Amino acid sequence: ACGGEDSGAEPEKLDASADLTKQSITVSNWAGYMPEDIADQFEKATGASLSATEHATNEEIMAKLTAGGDSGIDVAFVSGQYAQALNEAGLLEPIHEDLVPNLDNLYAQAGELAYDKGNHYSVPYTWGTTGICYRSDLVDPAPTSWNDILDPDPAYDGKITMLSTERWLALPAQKALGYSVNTTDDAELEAMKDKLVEAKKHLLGYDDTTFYEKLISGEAVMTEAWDGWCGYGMAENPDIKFVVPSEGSDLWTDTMVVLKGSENKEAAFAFVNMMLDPEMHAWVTNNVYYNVPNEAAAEFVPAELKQQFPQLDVTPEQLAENEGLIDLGEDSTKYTELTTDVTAS
Amino acid sequence: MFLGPGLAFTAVFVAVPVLLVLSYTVFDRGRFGGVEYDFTLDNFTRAFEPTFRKVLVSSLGIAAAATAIALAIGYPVAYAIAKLPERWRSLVLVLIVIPFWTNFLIRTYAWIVLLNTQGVLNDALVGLGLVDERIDLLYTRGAVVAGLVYVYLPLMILPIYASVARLERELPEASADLGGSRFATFVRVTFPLSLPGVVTGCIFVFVPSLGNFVVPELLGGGKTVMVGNLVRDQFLKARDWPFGATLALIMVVLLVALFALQSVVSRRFSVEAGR
Amino acid sequence: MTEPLLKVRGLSAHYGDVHALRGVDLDVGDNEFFALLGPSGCGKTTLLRSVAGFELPEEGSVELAGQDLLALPAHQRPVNMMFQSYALFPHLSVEKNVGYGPARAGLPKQEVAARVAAVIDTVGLTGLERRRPSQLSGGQRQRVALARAIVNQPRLLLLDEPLSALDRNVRAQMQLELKRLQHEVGIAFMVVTHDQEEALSMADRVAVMSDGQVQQVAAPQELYRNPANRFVAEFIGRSNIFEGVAASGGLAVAGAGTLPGQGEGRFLVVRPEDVTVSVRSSGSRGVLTGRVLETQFSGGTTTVAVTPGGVATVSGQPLLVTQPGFSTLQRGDEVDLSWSESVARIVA
Amino acid sequence: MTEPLLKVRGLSAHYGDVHALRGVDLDVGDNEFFALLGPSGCGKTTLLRSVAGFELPEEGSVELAGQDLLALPAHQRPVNMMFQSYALFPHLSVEKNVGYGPARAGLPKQEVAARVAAVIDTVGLTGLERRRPSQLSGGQRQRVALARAIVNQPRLLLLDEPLSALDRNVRAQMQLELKRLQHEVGIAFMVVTHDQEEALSMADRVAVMSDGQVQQVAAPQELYRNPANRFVAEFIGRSNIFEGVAASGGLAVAGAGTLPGQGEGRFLVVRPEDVTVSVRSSGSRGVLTGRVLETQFSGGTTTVAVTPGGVATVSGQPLLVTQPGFSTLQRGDEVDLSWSESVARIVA
Amino acid sequence: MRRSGLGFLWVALVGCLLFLYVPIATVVVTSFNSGKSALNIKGLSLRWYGELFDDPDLGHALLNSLTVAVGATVFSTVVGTMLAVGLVRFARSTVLDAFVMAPAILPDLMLAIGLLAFFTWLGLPLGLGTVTIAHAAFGTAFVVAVVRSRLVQLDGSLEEASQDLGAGWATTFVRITLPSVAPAVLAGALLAFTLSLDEFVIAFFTNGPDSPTLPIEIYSRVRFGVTPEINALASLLLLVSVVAVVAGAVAFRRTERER
Ligand SMILES: Nc1ncnc2c1ncn2[C@@H]1O[C@H](COP(=O)(O)OP(=O)(O)OP(=O)(O)O)[C@@H](O)[C@H]1O
Ligand SMILES: Nc1ncnc2c1ncn2[C@@H]1O[C@H](COP(=O)(O)OP(=O)(O)OP(=O)(O)O)[C@@H](O)[C@H]1O
Ligand SMILES: NCCCCNCCCN
Ligand SMILES: [Mg+2]
Ligand SMILES: [Mg+2]
Repeated sequence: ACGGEDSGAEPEKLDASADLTKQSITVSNWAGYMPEDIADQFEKATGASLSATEHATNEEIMAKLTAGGDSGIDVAFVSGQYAQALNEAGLLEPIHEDLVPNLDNLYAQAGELAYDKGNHYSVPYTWGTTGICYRSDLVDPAPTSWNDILDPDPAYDGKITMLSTERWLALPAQKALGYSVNTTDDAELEAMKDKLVEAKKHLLGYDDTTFYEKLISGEAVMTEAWDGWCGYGMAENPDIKFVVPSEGSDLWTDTMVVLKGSENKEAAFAFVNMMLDPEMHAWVTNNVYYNVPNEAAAEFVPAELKQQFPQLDVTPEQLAENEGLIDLGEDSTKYTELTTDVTAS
Repeated sequence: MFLGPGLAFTAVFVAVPVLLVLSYTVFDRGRFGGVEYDFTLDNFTRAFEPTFRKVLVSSLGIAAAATAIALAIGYPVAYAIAKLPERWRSLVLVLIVIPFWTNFLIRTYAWIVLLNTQGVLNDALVGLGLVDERIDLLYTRGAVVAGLVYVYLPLMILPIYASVARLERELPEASADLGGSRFATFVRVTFPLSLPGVVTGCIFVFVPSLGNFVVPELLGGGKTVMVGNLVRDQFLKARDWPFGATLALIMVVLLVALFALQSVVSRRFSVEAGR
Repeated sequence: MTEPLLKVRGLSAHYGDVHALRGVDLDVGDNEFFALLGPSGCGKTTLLRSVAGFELPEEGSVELAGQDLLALPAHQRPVNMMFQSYALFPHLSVEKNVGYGPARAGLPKQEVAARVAAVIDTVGLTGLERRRPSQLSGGQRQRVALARAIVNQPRLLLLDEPLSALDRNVRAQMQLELKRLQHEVGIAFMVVTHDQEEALSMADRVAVMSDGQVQQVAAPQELYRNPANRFVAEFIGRSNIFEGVAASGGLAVAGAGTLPGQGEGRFLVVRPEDVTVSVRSSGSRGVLTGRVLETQFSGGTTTVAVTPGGVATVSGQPLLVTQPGFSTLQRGDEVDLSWSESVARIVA
Repeated sequence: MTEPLLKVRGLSAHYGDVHALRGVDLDVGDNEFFALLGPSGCGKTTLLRSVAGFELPEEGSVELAGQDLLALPAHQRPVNMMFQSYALFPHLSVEKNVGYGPARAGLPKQEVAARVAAVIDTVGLTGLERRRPSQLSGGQRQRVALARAIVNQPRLLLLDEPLSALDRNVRAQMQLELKRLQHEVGIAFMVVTHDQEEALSMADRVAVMSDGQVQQVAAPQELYRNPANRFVAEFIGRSNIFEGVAASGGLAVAGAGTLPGQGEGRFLVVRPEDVTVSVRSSGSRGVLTGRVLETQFSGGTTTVAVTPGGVATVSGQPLLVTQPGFSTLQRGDEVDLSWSESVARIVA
Repeated sequence: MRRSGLGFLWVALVGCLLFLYVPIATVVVTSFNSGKSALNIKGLSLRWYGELFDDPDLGHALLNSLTVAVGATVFSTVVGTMLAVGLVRFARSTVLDAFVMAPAILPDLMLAIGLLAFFTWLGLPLGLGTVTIAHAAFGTAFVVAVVRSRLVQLDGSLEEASQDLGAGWATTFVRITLPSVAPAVLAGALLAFTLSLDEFVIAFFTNGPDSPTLPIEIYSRVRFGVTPEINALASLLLLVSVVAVVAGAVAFRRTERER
């Protein structure tokens, strides 16, 4: 149904002066990842109407976008390596830089991301890393290494969760073993599998979505976590802390992409542009506690916030030290199988 | 005339879709999902690789355990209901059915609330001094089995009840009359004659248990994977439809074998046949 | 009768508010063919089930050959029952159905097999041993039910409406068969039926029940000839009944003078075949006069319905007269009716 | 009979391999009460349903008052049917059930109402107009079924086992009722039954069927007295039948000399009530001798079964003799049997 | 007079009812929690019921579910009733029966992936429309099952009687057949409706992104954590089903008595 061969074709001509009031778009995003009144704001700003839908995971939105039928979606929020895959599948509209002047607000590092150097088909929305989110009052000493959750002190048995999405499920083992986050080497994958199978015995469960609640309730004391979501826990309980283990971690990026199938691309780019508006973009940091790659937005983030959520107190340089995730093409099934092997063990 | 629209509808929206997706089992997956129409039997080879074989076996185990427990609970309960005086019978039946008319997800969710380490059951266990420390009840294989038993138990009770209730009062009496003790009567008359209900109940529990993905996901904490999860993941995550279809086909083949067994048993033991 | 086999005394039973048995007394002799006859709901089944052990009566006693039956649970009582619906085990073959009792009694396999074979032969089912009940005709099923009950050599066999599931023709044949078998196996039979013809033609003695009580126990001819009361007279056979007061040589009935009859009570019973009917000729004079309403031929006999003059039967129905063969009487004929004192009974 | 109302000629019908009707010829007169009698499966229902229009026979003709019925679909035939199960519409009141036909015929509402009221009155259901069938007794339902059929004023009313759903007692009463109503409404009735007593007591004429063919059509007494063949003789009433060859004054039967009788054929039929039985005294000599096997009293008459000496009936069963009242005969008595030439028929 | 000797079976019965109701009761009780956790009770309040009513997403989801259920029920009832009549009166065949009943017997997941593949293959946009078709597919089978079993019991001579009384084929269907099976048609419709309202798996696969049905909404919420708002929703749904079941039972008893 789909192929990557036309990804390099000439971009469609778009009319910068199109009448947006006649256009409407559907945007699919993670729940709570943008202001609730976004539709009103968008209509006020551009005159176009917007309907927002939600997806819970990258896989869910990918399934919808690649199913072959008309997904009905104009703009989707997906993580970087998925944007890369969508592009290879020929589903993405190249970014029309002339319609997104706010691209200039981004940090230089945001143009150097491994999955899409130069942001040809995706625009970074948030970025961050993955680490351990834990209860400092219940864990002593504080975790510093991925091995602290992979092979924990027996006292923490059954009180640890890990992320279940393929690449992040693999991450702790990858880093603990010193491999690339994008490795496709069979021997390395085998070693990771053994380590992860071993680690599974100590887990309470795999959890992508509610790990911070488990920390708050005390069901869990250490969780593999994305930096921003750990913030949800911190906001409720100051004893919750975030640490990036010494072995290092990944650099993930959530991006905005415009679908080739969109019938209102002018409005779609207008939306992308609006999201890069400094004040708008700072909303994400202030409310969702994720870092945004937007230099101009920095001034709208209060200093106290960085104290409460230390993971927000990082520079683009520091973030960029981590290895960026990219799509692995045909080899991505290796991670699917790794995940099945581990979870079904 | 009467049949036309319905048959056409069923053909188009049931037969064709099922055949379509089953035809995918002999094709390759596309790089970005979808199907490449190159004939291959790889999907079947893969389905029996250790990982997937293990999932198949463990799903069968979980579904079988849930079925066995549901039977162990359901049989005495169905039998008791059949023995209740008339006016209590319908009330109890309604009580058994009410949870079943409650949303399936909510019934599953109820067990999260119940089994949590910080939940009611742990509160009770600690409070009663039965355990020193809160124990892990949720996110275990046991929790998955318990959840399946819980959501499908009425489907076990109702058919068994129907077959026990239909059993004429006179047959057990005839057994007693001929010298059969209560135990002999149960083993030799009541139970064999309720077998069609038992088999139907087992199928009603086993089929949806085997294909379930919500209960293992919510109560198994992602640590317990069943065929249903694999099929769902192949379709909605890994985008490998041919392989997902293959797993589903294997599941359906197993179930068809069960149905065949059921029709044999009902034919042998049905009470009507004795009339 | 010497010492009876079954002795029922003062048996009473309730279902909630319903008083199903009200002090039943009854004796059944060894080797006797005994029938319980009565209208629907009179308590026949309840009585039988109480003897079998499926109902627990509140009062009274049931003894079998001197043993207190009520103290035993159903499966230990030395009586067997043949159920109305036969209650054959649908999942077992004929052989297994018949062998069920002996097997439960713990007999060795070989003896079970031998007994089963013998009984199957007695009831004429040889060759059908492996069939399931569903593969048998109604008559064959009945025989399996009988075989299953008698193979246990009970002292008393209880049969609840054993023939009611059969259609009329098969039924007549089965009645004979049942009687033959009872002779052959020499077990006392206690049969429930609500079909009087069946009871009268099969049983040695009949208990007529109504409303939870036994009205009369007697041999069939005795019941017919000497009904104990109006209920029995009406229930057994067809009868013409008049109400009146005692008078010498009969019963004084308003509008008819004294009707001839013997006995004591308010009701006079005369059977249709005991009434003579003849076309009124100027000279003749019968017990009553009347006018022919209808004649009905039913193969072998003709029943003449007569509206009696000046008097009514208790049922308000016409008076019935049965004649062998055909009747030459026509609707509207004026007739004389007569009977002799000795054939009419006066009862309570 | 002048020109018949219903004329059936050469009617044949199959269900797959089953030959249900094999060339049936039949006439039913205006205003006649006609019964179809025969054993189960002989084709009675098929014949009735062919007339009603629910079966389409392959051969033959059915005419009603000269009109070819087979050319019309069921709902246009001027006959009505009363179904065995009554087939009352459970969701409609008595009134609506009865009015269903007139309403379909497009009669004005007022006329429908008037007709319905009249018929409801005829069958004695006044006051029950608003009830649903479920709120009626068996007898009342039957009357509704009848009312619903006759309100359409059909020329011919077909009734399939109209009484078989009733229990024995109600049944006798309903037979009388049905006959009375037929008189009253003056419609020809064609009734199917497999109960000979019912057929004989109700019908003006009876057709005896077997195996898809009509064996004899005659008035009840004629059927009983002059059966056309052995089948009819055996089927109607009880009979003693011997096989032999024609001889003067009777039938020569092996081992018994010539048995008295009239007619032509191989079988001699004598009815139980036509046989005289007496204890053998040295001097007397009957037609046959025998030994009493059993006596069975059944309220009003006694049947004596006698094993005849030196000869057997065609059925191999004992010879039956019916006597009014009781018999003083005992099992084992040696008896003489006799009958007169005029009461015994020789048939094919 | 007769013994009811349930013996130890009482224990089984009561134990089973506890097993069925304790989890549900837990959900109901915690729905009144004033605190933010569904797990430990801080105090009693109706706070979460308030939040529930202020939550437009749940309202939309409920509306979506009702839309689907009504559409699927209307279709299933009409087509299913016709099918049942056809199967019983005109074309008795076990093969056809099995074919028509298949969607009720097939595992949900099988039907779900089949329809997903099929809709995708046709290029139909996934949404409430496709969910409605999917729900009509199994709803029809359930309506057939219910109506058919009634029709089989229905005395076939009713229809013949109607013809005998002068009604043609169509009149007979409208005036006799349909009214006679009306309770079954209603029961079938109710069944199709409730099954559709509750259905998750098939809807999950055949729905598009922007109009979740109530079960889908519940699913995504449950996955995103345990909050008393869900408990409040669950309690209300439970109340609705209890009322529906009780009302249904009462109505059923009343119609039974009329028969
Ligand atoms: N299980 C029961 N519960 C309540 N009442 C009952 C029960 N069984 C029987 N009865 C009532 O007890 C009375 C006697 O019933 P029983 O069955 O002994 O009558 P029967 O003489 O066998 O009648 P039939 O000829 O109709 O079988 C009846 O009034 C009946 O309605
Ligand atoms: N629908 C049918 N399909 C096949 N055979 C049939 C069908 N209906 C009747 N028959 C056969 O046709 C023959 C005549 O049947 P019919 O119903 O007319 O008999 P009947 O005289 O009414 O019998 P009964 O007294 O039992 O009602 C029988 O052998 C019967 O088995
Ligand atoms: N509530 C916001 C959820 C955002 C989740 N993003 C996860 C991205 C993983 N790379
Ligand atoms: Mg009884
Ligand atoms: Mg018939």
